[in-house]
Amino acid sequence: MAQLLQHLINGLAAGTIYALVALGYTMVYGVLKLINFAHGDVMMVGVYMGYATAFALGREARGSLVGVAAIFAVAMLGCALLGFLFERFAYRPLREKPRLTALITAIGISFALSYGFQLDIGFLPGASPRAFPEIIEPTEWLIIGDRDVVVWNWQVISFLIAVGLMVGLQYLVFSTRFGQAMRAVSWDHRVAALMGIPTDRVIALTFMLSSGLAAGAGLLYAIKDTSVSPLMGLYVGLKAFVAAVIGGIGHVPGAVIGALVLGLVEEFVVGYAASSWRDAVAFGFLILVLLVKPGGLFGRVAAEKV
Amino acid sequence: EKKTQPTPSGEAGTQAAQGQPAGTGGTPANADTILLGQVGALTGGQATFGISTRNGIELALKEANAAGGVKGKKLAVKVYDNQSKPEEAAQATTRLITQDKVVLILGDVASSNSLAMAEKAQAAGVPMITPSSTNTTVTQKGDYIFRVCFIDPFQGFVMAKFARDELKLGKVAVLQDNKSAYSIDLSDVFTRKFKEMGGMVATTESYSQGDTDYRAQLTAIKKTQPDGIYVPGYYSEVGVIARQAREVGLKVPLMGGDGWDSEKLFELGGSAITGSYFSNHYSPDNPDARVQKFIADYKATYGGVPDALAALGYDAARVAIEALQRAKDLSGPAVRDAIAQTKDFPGVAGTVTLDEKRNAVKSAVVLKVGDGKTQYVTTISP
Amino acid sequence: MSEAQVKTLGERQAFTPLLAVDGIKVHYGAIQALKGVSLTVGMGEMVALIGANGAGKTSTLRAVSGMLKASAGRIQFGGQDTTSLKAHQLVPRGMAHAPEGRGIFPNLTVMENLELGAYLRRDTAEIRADMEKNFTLFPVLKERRNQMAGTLSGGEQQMLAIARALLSRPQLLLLDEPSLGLAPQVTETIFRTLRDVNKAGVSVLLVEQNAHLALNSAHYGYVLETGEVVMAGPGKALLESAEVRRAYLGE
Amino acid sequence: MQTPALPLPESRPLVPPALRGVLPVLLAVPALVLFQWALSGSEFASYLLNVMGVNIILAVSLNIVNGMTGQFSIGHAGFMAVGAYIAGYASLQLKEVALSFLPVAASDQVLFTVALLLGGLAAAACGFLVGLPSLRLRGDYLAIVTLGFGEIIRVVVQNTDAFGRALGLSGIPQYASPSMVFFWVFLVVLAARRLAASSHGRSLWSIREDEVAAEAMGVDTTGYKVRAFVFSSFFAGIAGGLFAHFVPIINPGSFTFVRSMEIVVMVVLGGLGSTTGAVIAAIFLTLLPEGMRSLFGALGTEGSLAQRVDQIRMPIYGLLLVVLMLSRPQGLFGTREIWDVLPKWLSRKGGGRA
Amino acid sequence: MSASVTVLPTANAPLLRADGVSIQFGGLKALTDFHLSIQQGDLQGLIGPNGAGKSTAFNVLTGVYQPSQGDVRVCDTKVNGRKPHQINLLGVARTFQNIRLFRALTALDNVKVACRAQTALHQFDTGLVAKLKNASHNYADWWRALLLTPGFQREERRLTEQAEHLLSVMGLSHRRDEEARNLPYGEQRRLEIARALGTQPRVLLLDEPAAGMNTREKADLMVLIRKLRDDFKLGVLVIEHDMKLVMGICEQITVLDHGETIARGAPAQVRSDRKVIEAYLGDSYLESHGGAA
Ligand SMILES: Nc1ncnc2c1ncn2[C@@H]1O[C@H](COP(=O)(O)OP(=O)(O)OP(=O)(O)O)[C@@H](O)[C@H]1O
Ligand SMILES: Nc1ncnc2c1ncn2[C@@H]1O[C@H](COP(=O)(O)OP(=O)(O)OP(=O)(O)O)[C@@H](O)[C@H]1O
Ligand SMILES: CC(C)C[C@H](N)C(=O)O
Ligand SMILES: [Mg+2]
Ligand SMILES: [Mg+2]
Repeated sequence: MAQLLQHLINGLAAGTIYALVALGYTMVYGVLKLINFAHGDVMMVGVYMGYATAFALGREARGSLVGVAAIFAVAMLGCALLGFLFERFAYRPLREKPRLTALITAIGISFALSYGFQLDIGFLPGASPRAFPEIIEPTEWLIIGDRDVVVWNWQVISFLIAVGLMVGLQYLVFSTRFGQAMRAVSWDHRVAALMGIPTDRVIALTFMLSSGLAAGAGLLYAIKDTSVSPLMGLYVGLKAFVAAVIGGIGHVPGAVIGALVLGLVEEFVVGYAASSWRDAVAFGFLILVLLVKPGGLFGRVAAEKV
Repeated sequence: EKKTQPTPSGEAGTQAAQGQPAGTGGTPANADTILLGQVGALTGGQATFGISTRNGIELALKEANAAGGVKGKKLAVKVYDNQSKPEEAAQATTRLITQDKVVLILGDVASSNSLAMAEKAQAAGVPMITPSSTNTTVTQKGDYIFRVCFIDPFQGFVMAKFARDELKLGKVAVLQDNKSAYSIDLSDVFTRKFKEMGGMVATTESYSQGDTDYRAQLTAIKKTQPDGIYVPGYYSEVGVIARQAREVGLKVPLMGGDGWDSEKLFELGGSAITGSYFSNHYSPDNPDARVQKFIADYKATYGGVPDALAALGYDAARVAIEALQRAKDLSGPAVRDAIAQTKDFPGVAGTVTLDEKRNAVKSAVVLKVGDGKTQYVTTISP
Repeated sequence: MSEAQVKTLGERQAFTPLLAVDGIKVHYGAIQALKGVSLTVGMGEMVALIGANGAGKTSTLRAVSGMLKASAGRIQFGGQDTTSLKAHQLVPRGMAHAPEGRGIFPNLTVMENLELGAYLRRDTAEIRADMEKNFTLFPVLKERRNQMAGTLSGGEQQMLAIARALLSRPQLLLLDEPSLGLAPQVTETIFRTLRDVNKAGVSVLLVEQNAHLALNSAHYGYVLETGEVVMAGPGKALLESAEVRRAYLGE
Repeated sequence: MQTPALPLPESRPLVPPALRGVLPVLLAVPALVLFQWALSGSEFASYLLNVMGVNIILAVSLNIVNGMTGQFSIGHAGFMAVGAYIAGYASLQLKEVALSFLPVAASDQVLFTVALLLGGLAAAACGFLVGLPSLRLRGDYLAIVTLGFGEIIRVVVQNTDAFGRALGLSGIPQYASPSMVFFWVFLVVLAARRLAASSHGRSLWSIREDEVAAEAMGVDTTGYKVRAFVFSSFFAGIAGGLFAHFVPIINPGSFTFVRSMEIVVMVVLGGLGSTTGAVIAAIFLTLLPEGMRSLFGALGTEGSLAQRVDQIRMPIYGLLLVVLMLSRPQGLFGTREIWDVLPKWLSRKGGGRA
Repeated sequence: MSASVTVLPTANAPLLRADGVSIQFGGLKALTDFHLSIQQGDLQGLIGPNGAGKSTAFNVLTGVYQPSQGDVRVCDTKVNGRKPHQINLLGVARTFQNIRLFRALTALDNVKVACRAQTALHQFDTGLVAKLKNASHNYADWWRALLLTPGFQREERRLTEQAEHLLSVMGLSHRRDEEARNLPYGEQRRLEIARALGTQPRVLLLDEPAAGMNTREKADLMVLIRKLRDDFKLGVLVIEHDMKLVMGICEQITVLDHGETIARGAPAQVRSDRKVIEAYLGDSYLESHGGAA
């Protein structure tokens, strides 16, 4: 029983991270129908930005609330800028072009970032993983029995942040003018412009938001799993993408729920079945969901009137 | 010699390049350079190993050139990346052999890649020395393939013996990296030996290289209440595993193999990894002057304590150089024969004597992870 | 410039320019769709643009509303040079474009579509009132306010597009074939509405296949042929010209 | 798409109809023999050509699903893995077998072909399985299913002892030669071109253009989609089988989704639907890293930077993809073929100079 | 391999028949108790206000939607639940209200796609054996294309000729090798009809074929539709809002409103029907066309 509870907590914690990354995927996909393959790698860059900031601040400062805020701010703003640049120079010129074209530039950026960060020239960190400094001192938040079940403070913090962000995003998308504009752009950006919506700005902002979010997610991920490496974006990115699809890509709460479900599925496969089949089960689960609900759990396949 | 400091043979290298008419690829050994080749994982999942090895080899060559080279010629090495993929390794090896016409090939670390290389090197009759591929099958590819490290069956045995005899463990759990042949092999051998010695393996869990969350596996392991956990993986994952093991409340010692050896282990594992044990090729504690000089030189050039892969890269290169010196000429068979005769070669990672299976017969050391450095515990001989 | 060859039929009445298009050219890749089109729309005027398929009517509207960039020529709107402005910058200046193919958002409800028409407006109460006015013009839309716009019938979609354009309270309304696919009665209604809207002060630039209908309602008209204006004149005058009757009215 | 029109009935065909089907093959065989003879002795060129050939087969076959049919598959490496492992395993089992009525070399090639076909068929069967969801799924959802399927295949291999788990299969007889590989390249290109120009190809194009309309015009869209998957994965399996017979060891790491993405890149870069585009993109992207190696090789063999040049290739490769896509967003030839496009380019250039 | 359609027109069964068909979307009754019957040589009209359910009726007849009640029959064979391509193979072809050409294909290829379908063997039995046989046939057919068998080459030539013929019938020969998306609107409409004819239909359903055409083009279209009916021995059903066209060519007109059939009969009859005037034509139509003829 205790074990079950612990697995549940682990699964939710893993799912929380997927959720935050998946939200970024879902947003960009929502407005542009672009699978931003570089999203995970942008996250990775964000984590390294946070890492560099943490070291620049020194051991004392980085533990403080201000220090943590600074680390998050630098990483998120830095990534937002990066997202802006990518959108401006690699995606915007291709907006009127076949959709797959932008996917290929995304793949190119992904390669450039993940391989580029494996270099150890100049400021680039090199291939070996690094330990992410403990910017949030891990403490037990809840202990049940003789440490049978332990919930850590950062688990609670990440979970709250994820839920908060989800609620915030949901509000942004459905209850603000910007969200209204986002949705209009997502359905048809040419017509949206005719409504007076500055589409370029909306898309750029969405990218920045999504990239900033990725950085935040990456930092929480680094805090949770304590290590940073140039290839980290690849796996998390892939899983988060799967999560977004399970929930119905483009659907905000769907991304979060899909991610939590995926996190739990993986955890329970490892905990109660064979750990070596984890990825196969995760993807099998995805396929099953799609076969039953072709638009993901919450997405709907747009009805086409003939 | 000292004045051409940065790269003593730099001129030789550029000359070689310029000497070639444009269009012919590569720089085959010319009159005053002997060209070696290295294929290693410089990018991809195993990049850190390839880079360490490259550093070790580079250092050995620098020293050799400073000491006058081989047969009056300078040594140079061409390094190709294999992106941690065997097909790329085979391609790079073929290129080294046919385009660059190297006399000898060094590499790779991961056994899958070395196997691919071995096939090509053997077929072309170009000797190859792998510094650190421990999978048994590598040197079985033929008589041109050598290694300067021990093999997995031995390493697995070492840890099983240590766990039983020294640590007196009865029940252990195994956590292996399912993406690494090395890890699976060690885990199999360990399990077999440990059982033979009367121990019990409670459960075998696995993860994939590149994962960072092992809590599910560790929670499952915790349920079996083991006395120790054998984690034959790479340091890049092991450090994090140690932290999370402590987090879920597993306080028992962790054990591992040579994949653990890296300075980064301390950083990644923090205090969680202290008190764990792993088998290795060498100990930086070794007071031997040669070892200490190597460590000092390495620190001076690259900053940081060399790991076993750097040490083995260094050893492999030096074994190669010494053999080239002894070889009657630079032809494949001659070099092969010279390497095969390597005996009692004083490497930094132990004395190298190649047996008839072209494996180094070496003892292994067991190291204990301390605070920011390793402590030598014992040596176990075959 | 081809203006020299334009055949004009009669004088234009009281005219203060709102939109002045001067010699614009438009290319799609290698295809030149407009070869220097000039036309004007006066304050409070309803202007019709007719022409065969592929003459460049749609391209003209697109260039005017900033959906397309003209490669040459100048566009002035409300006294300002708007040649290089983008579509979204023209909306706040009082331009609304109901594009060819209607351009509704198929996956938003009718109501959401209409709200987007008023995206730039903040006068909630006024929007409500305008919305109601629209609903009396097009009662079906009220019935279907919560239906996904993509599942509306063709005619319903057309009404939605026009209603949405009106909700931005434009000075100039650009309409691309509003009668396309509409029941005769609805077409009547729409043209009646257009005349009302126009009387209330909104200028209209109308593209139509139905030359009869369009020229009948318009103060002034232009005839476009393969990217060039070939004829211009008061609507009635054009309607009576032999060329137009032959080419576009099939007589 | 401009499929060359079939000769009009009045112009007497040069080749009798009965021969037209096989003639190219008859011409290709001696050409390939010559090709092989010319290559003998250049190990590296052969290896590179093998890799290139396999990439061409992969790109051209993926183009049938992604380019012609307009479905979006990003799990091609999975089918390749099936072909590689099945064919490789078969060859390993048959290693000691020889057909007594044939000389050894010929017997090897016959067995090799059998193994290849086995691999191809196994992959085709998987293609059928993956094609089935395409009855229900569209666009990106289908894409993620293909990706998932590819990953599942990889995990299965990784957990199967007979396939050597993470270490992979080694010791597979190295039967593949550039002539054999290019024979298959030739076959896949011929098949793709003939398909594209046939009524079946037109049905595929119509699905890509408008599924509802295609269905209304009597095209069994679901059936065609599944067949496109089967056809395409058959060749991916063949490519995998060839791969297994010149790469000394195959392991799961060679068939990850990154590999699938590389193939997608080739298809898009060549121009979705363009067979010659896929061929040229595959050639270009295979030679690119090796070319960079030669280029950087000129920097010499010493010094820290020179040692690192090989690491810099991959980031540059990524950036180059971005630049290429930005400069030719429709791909090399759009949906056309080289012979539709090249004359225009040449004449434009010539005209410019005149 | 020529068509081996299992369904053949019998002496007096209509080619296409709808029997009390209804369909709903959510709560909306898009079509209620719809009856229709088309014989060879018919030229019927389907009119009604926007949103009346005309296109929906087409969609039900062609298998895009499944009726929630009632039957659709082609030559007495019930086709409820059949896929659109199967119904097409039985001889029912259509055009779309919003042009749906294969935009990147040439005009000729657009028509050839449709011609192609008729050459396939098709079996409507659902048994496993039949399915397998069908599947193996389909795969084998690809082989013929890959091997360029003489029979296949002949067939392709025949398709080309057939498609070229249809293009010339529709006056599109000069556009043979142009991509469909580059054709002017009116020609795209005609190309859609040519494509539909490629499937060798017995019944042709046209959804607003004159939309976007100017008066002159509409006049030409009227002549054309009659000619097609006669030359190809079709039954034709037209949806159209242009009364001149509908009243000018149709022999029988069905009027829908809110999914219900409110009138049916000859043009003159329908035109003066009070309900039709109220729901659809409007009084102004009466005025401008001088009331009942
Ligand atoms: N997106 C496009 N790409 C390429 N060519 C185009 C595009 N849009 C229009 N054209 C071409 O530009 C020319 C003018 O087209 P436009 O749509 O402006 O004509 P139109 O007068 O509106 O015709 P219609 O009555 O058919 O709507 C035509 O030759 C058309 O083929
Ligand atoms: N897929 C669908 N989902 C929901 N409602 C639908 C769907 N298809 C059609 N409808 C509704 O059914 C009604 C009939 O639509 P239909 O398209 O048949 O009208 P129509 O008679 O063709 O009109 P028009 O002349 O404007 O084309 C409309 O109110 C439409 O909104
Ligand atoms: C890095 C080392 C642990 C590599 C290992 N010896 C192998 O053969 O793969
Ligand atoms: Mg138009
Ligand atoms: Mg309709």
